[in-house]
Amino acid sequence: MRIVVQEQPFDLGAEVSAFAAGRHDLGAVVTFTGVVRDDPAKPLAQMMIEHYPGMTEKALEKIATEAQARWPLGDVLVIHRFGVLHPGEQIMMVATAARHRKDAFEAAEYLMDYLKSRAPFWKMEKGAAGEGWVAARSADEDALKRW
Amino acid sequence: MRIVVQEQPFDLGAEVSAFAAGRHDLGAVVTFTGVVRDDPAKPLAQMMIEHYPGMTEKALEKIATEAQARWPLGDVLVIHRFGVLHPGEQIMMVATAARHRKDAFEAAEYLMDYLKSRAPFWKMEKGAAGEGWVAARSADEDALKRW
Amino acid sequence: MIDVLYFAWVRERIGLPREQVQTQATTVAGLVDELRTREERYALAFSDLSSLRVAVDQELTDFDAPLAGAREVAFFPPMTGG
Amino acid sequence: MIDVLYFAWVRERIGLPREQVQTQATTVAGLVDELRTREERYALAFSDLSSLRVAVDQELTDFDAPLAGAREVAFFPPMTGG
Repeated sequence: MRIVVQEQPFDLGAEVSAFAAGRHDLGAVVTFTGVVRDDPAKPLAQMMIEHYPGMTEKALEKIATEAQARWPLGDVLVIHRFGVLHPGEQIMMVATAARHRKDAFEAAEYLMDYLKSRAPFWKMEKGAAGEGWVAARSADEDALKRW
Repeated sequence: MRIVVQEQPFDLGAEVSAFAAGRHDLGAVVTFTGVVRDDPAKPLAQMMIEHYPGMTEKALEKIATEAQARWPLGDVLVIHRFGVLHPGEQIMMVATAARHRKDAFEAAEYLMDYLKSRAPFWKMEKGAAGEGWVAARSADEDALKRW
Repeated sequence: MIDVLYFAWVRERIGLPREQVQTQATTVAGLVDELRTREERYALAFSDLSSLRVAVDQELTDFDAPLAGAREVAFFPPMTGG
Repeated sequence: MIDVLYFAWVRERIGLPREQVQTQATTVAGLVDELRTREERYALAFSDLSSLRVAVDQELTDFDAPLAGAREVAFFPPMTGG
């Protein structure tokens, strides 16, 4: 398991290659990458991500540990950035590796569902129309009921 | 949409980076990578993948087109190799990009489920114990009922 | 004349990857019946249709499919890609 | 004395990211009641608890949670990571 919380960008290609490499017992690797989205109707200048140092790492480790307990995973990676990001930049990624694709897919979705609503990150968007905190979506809270 | 059927290896990291780059309207990118698995109890020397040139590309395009019709996807990528592969090598990958993670995850799972049972690839394993064609798993056929 | 293609263990049992076949059959099942009568290796390859899949002109179909206008018929085991 | 931390718009409304608080409260809800009486900005920040989340010693919990032994309490809106 590898949990990274950092301000600087990460190299998605290098992370995926390194994650997938060297383990011959794992047939399935799933990744999810979150990207700062720009809505042409409401142009975004930047996104600022605030987090809770200390708790963030603990929360992500707890979520990843729970995923490893629920599915037979060979490995788990979570990277999440904080600070100032711009449209098109990668915010975060998770990766899961398992023998079978179903386990790798389910574990990645579980990680994302919990990370969304249980890891202490808050997004503020700044654009031409001003700035504001991104509201939590009830769909994200509802997604947890699946597990 | 990009569909690639090739004998040579592909660069997973470069493919993922290129796929995720440049589209600012897509917040979620999911990838699945299939790797040649080696069972320590039954060591594998190599895997040979046979395919049906012409039909393979058509079948993959049909599956990807159907995924694009079912989910609001910004982009879809499918790469599948044929020929001789060794344990730890990447066999194939799919990538999906969408505004929301649920669509990207579901579309990637759909692509994999159909690719497994509807794209004309056949795997032969060669090891110390001899060689044999990999049998289709009934779980893979059952997986299609979900959609 | 239609091209008949074989893949994976069907190719191995029949001993060749493709051949041209002159047929009177109007369906895939009819073609299979003709092929079965040719030689033992064909009879063996086609002994259990439930373990076979068929494509007509590179589209997956079933054994009831008509052959009218078909240029290419392929027989193979269930796919195992991914 | 416990450290009380505020994040996102809770931090903005209260006007500081953390402070040390001397409290007699035995639960998070008790601490909130004390803070509310301090100043208008606290009353405003804590006006609707359903829009707030709380962590005690960096573990997500709820407003009924006891404060016995707690060193750090954090208040913040629902998370929006990912």
